[in-house]
Amino acid sequence: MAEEFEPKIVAFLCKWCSSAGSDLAGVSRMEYPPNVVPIQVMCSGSVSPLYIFSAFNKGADGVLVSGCHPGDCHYIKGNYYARRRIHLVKKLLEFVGLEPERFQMSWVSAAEGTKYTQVIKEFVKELKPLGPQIKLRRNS
Amino acid sequence: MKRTGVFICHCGINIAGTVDVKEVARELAKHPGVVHAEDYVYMCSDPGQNLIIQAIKEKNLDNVVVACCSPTLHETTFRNTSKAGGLNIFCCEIANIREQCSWVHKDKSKATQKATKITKSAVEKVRRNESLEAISVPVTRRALVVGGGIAGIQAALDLGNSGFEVILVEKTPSIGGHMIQLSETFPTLDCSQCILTPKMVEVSKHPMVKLMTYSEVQDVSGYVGNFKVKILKKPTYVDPDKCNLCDECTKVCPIVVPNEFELGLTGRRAIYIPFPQAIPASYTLDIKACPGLMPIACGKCADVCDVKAIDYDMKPQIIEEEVGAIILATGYDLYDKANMAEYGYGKYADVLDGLQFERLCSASGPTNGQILRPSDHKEPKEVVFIQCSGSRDPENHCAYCSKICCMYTAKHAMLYKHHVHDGQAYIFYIDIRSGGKGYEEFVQRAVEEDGVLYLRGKVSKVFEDREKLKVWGVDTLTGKHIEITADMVVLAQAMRPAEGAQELAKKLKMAMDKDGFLAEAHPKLRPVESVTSGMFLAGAAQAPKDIPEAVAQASGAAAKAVTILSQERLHHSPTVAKVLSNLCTGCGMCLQVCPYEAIALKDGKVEVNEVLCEGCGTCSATCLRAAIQVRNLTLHQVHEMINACLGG
Amino acid sequence: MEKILEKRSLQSWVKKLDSWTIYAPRKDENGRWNYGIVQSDSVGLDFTVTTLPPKPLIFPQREVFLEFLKTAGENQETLEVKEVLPGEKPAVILGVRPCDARAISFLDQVFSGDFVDPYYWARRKKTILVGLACLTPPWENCFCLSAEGSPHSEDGLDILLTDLGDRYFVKTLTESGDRLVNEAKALFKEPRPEDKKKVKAVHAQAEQKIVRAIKGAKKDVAAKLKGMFNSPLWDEESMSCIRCGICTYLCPSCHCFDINDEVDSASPLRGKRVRTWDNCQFPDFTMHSSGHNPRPDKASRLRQRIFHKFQYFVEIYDETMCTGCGRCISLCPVGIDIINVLHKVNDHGS
Amino acid sequence: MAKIEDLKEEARKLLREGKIKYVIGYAGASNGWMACPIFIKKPEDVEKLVWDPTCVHNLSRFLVDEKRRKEREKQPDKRPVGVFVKGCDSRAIVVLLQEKFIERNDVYILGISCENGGVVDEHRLAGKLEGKKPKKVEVGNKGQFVVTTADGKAEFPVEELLAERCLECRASFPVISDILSGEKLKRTVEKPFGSVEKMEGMPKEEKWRFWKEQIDKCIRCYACRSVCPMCYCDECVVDSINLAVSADTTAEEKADKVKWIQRSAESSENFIYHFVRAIHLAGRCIDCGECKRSCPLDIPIRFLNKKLEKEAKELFGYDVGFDPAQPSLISSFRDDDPEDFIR
Repeated sequence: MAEEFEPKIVAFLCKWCSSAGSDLAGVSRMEYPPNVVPIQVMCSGSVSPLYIFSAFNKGADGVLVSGCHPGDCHYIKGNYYARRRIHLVKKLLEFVGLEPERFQMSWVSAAEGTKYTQVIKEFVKELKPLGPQIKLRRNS
Repeated sequence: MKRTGVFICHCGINIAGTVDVKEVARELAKHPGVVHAEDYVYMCSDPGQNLIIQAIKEKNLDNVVVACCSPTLHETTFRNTSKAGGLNIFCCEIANIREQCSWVHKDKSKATQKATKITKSAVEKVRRNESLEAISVPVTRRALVVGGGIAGIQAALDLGNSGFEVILVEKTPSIGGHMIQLSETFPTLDCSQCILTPKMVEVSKHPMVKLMTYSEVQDVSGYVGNFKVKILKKPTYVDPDKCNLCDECTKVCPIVVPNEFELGLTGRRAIYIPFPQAIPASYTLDIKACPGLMPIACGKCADVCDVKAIDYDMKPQIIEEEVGAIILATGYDLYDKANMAEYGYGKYADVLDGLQFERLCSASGPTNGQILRPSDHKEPKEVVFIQCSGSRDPENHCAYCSKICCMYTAKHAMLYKHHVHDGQAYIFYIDIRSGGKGYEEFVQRAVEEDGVLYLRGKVSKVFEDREKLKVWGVDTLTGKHIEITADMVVLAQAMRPAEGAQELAKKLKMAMDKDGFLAEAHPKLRPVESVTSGMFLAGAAQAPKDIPEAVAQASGAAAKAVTILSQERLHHSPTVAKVLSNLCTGCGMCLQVCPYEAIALKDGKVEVNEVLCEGCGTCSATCLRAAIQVRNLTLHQVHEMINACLGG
Repeated sequence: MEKILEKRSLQSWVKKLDSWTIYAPRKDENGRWNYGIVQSDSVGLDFTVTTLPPKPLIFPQREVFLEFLKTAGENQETLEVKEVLPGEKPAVILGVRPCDARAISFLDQVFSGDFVDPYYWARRKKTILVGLACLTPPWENCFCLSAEGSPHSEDGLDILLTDLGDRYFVKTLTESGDRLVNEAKALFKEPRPEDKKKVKAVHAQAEQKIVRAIKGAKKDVAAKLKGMFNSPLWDEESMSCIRCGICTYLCPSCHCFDINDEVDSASPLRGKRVRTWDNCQFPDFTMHSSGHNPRPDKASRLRQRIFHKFQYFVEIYDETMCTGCGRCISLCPVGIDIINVLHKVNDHGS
Repeated sequence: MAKIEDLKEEARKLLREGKIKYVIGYAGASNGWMACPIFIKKPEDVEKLVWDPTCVHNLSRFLVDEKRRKEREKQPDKRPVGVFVKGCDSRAIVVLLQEKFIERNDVYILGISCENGGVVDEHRLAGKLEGKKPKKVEVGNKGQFVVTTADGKAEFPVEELLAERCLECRASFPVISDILSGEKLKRTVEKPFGSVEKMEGMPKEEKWRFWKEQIDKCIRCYACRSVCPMCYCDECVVDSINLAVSADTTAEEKADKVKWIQRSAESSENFIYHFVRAIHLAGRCIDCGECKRSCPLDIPIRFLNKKLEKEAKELFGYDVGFDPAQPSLISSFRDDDPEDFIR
């Protein structure tokens, strides 16, 4: 039997909210699929579109950007810039026919371990039927 | 290639129970540049830390990755371990394989793979970290407080009492702010002037406080710990050292203009003392009202002054000061009655605002504490108080709640009843917000003891009708139209940021909220700090506040300022933005997104003020040219981390 | 040998060539021609000129030289290196314009000499070029005659076809050419004397139809250039240059390349060594690792293009590295015209 | 109607008085029927200037070169340069001003309104002429396009020959200029993003097939970014960053340069290049269409930029190139920016 497809996901988590929320999920021993490898950044506002394109280029099946809820940014307004920037990137990727499910953004606060778990579970679930992302992957 | 050592912690079975730590070590040993990889049961224990120190020395490691719990727990521990091994603290990175891996997964093989990727990602990062030392700058151990109201006075006193020099700048001729205009204060009904004047005297006599009234901050440059301030000292044309307060000058002055302190309820002369308890106790010649600063034009005041205190040649002065911290306590003004079309645009003499009513109640006020109608000096028998006048009205006025009006309106109605026993007070309200110690009881007292009639609803119109004021409104509880023929109407006008505060904020490059109040650095966790490092907020400049809140915030701001002033040097994280000036074109986009005003344009390129930068990196994601990047989390580092996370 | 092939037999001939991949010009939705793999029933030669010359079919934009894999054992590392030589099926390129074929003969010289480039030659030896003589200039900026070529040049070709209305006059030029004809011997007839006469006539007419020309012989240009390295001409002529790579990437004879390692994975270290085209018009072409760039502006880069083609190449190979195909003139987004530039070179100092 | 004679007179005067360094305009070309850029230093050469619907180039691109030139020179001539601009080109200047790349007095803007016209699309014209070569394209007295070929003159309604971006242009007149010829006609464009909407409507996989085929063609000649006035970076981020080198850069660091994409013109790498360019032009592209026109392989790059222009407008109410004082699209936000895509 063929092994079930396990999507590879890169998640850019802001240090103050989403990474802390992910830590909380750990402390609370919540369980979620191991498909996501997190990269901690200082702020969702620091996530360059280059990171997202590059992740797909290097074979990510999905990319997640997660930051503080509006109004909660440790750096006051970084997540507002992120929201605008990421929205544009998402629209661009969808315009050329990349599956919209592959690129997602979430607000996860430091108290939302449950939400983080939920976001990952749903993300993985949505990616599985799509199969590997080969459209933008190098050497595919 | 740099030599990296990788240390994988079992954390007992916390990690090792789900992650095959030996396998992670084997995989990492194959990673380019990794010359040492080992696992240990508790890396954070003394023996564990010794392993790291030993390996650094024996294997000549350039940097270290510890795969363990979240960096929030032991990053500092292991960075210090690396330091003990002779490495810079940034030569150590943490791979979080517990909270973000072993604790949340069950499948051992998959968790092991993920832990491997996380650890490799940390290796790629640490290899490209720069060795950095904390940024250190000297501190000018003095403070500036802007605004001489209760908040500013309190902040200045707290700072002075902590042993720091303070410059207290007030734009009007006297300190005291709005509090000195009030008659009594809620909920205790103690006399405002009685409790404030001692503080005014204290601050003016304080050896550490330099008081500068009739002065305005013109320009602030520099950064936390090292501000340079330019203060404009406006000429009063009266030498306070010579003036003996004989008051002869005002008697001869031919000019009468509305008295600001009495909110126009009376007049004053062109040369005046704002109020009897003014500090400094001295006269000011109002240049705008005076017919001309020369004997030919008038010169009567100078003629009559025996002590020759009046000096027409006094010039404005720019005084430069250096300070390490700044507290802004610029206060509030009331929303102009002229904006209230529905309440007669402020044109009816007997429609007053709350501060005017305070003056009517005040024993030192224009009526010596008698409540009389400004139009005919008769005692009003029916008074309507309208709450939320200009507040909570996003369509026409201010969207926010001015917070203190419920309380002071109750107080006004109460004071009115105390003065006019046979009068009737009506209060139109939307909601009664009486959160605060003793506040709800106070409102109840107004209703129960003083028979104040509360009417829930909005007033639609106020108009004059045969020397009376007709007030039309709706009682939303009964749904009935209400018409009251009143002798006086008092509007609880919304609180606005003080006039000129926004211009000042712009000069100081301080953020403001959408209503023009000064913005705090974080609404919950940093309520007294401004976004700009080294600048603090106190009082109603930040949002509508009552006296105890303003005082508490002022003390908080002073304590925050002391955290800076109490140090010889300020230390700041060195992981801040760095400009690659060859690539920078000076487009200024980074400057626009920086929340800390840490970036400035100079000669067509940007520069980062490392003390102000918090290293958030929003600039680096905005820059189209990768010309500004955060040290030790560069685009290149993230690129390599992405690659490692994807198994590349 | 010289033969006649009826036009209607062209597809039958191609059908016989099943041991080769057949490339021929195809038209896209915008009316541009480019080479692509074709099936015999869609082969036709009624094209003008292809946007990209046939160069990439022999000297591709990306060529993998070798693959490497470093694996770490318990105590030692092993590095595996595997050379990757082109292994594609032999190919026939149908419908090569004589200018483009001549350019390939330049590449042949460049990639031989002291170092014979195995990658280039692996493809080159397996590629048969079937040319089509131009009877009218395919576009307005052709100048092959003055670039020492001709609309019916045979350089670099294995077969030259000349369109005689309902038939092609087929002239084989190499053994490979002969072989290709022999694959379908029956389709080829002996030419009649009037066919031969007609070929000569149409060839002569074709030469008359070429309007554009570089005045001056290659030796004169080369000599002139020698003294013009510091001339202000380059600055003036490059004013409108936008530093794109069209003139060089689309040139049939430009052949500069770069070699890079493309790393697919860091652990284990795995990747490829790859040759890609490079372009003297790009600012980073000469960028030193110090950040210094000896050709810092577009003037120096335009100068390089002209010098390489009309001076350096002439010195080494006694040929100008330009066959007059006109691509760089027609496709330049800002109308830089190499003929004009060369005329200004010729007029320089006189 | 726009008359170039007025502008020529102005240019001549400015050159004669030495008020400007040179004029960037359009002239007839030697390589075909389209106009080409010309740089005029002498007043007597002003005669060479032309204005017709083949003046496609966005000449503001050359302000970038002028800036580089000045930076290289030890004692640069700091006089302004004159530049002819259409509506779209003028908006490029607005963005350059907005990003402080140039200063207002670096440039003397000679504006020409396209009014109800615009520039011709080569491919559409070729389609109309069925193999005949155009020699000249002019605007007729009724605003129609008059095309001269070897067979004589033929007339076409403007809409039939205009470039698609001209048909979608909402401001066909210069929004900033020192002298303006022609009228500031307000055009009503029914579907300013019609071409993009058509593509948006395609099913996902069809979109992908379309773009894959297009992007596969790319040979990375970089004409798109080279011709673009907004691509003024000295070094593009997708290239290995050489200019970041300083005196303290070690050999190891040099060897360890970030490589966002490989040099190989492969599909995946080409995509990243075009994505990066598109996202970097978001809120900056003024749709002069030069990237599409210059592409030797006819990749419709313009759609990527137009798509983001559409999103900027519809999601964030952002108009490009009208106000040099407004903050850039990505360095600003509104509290109520849409976030329905966020979990």
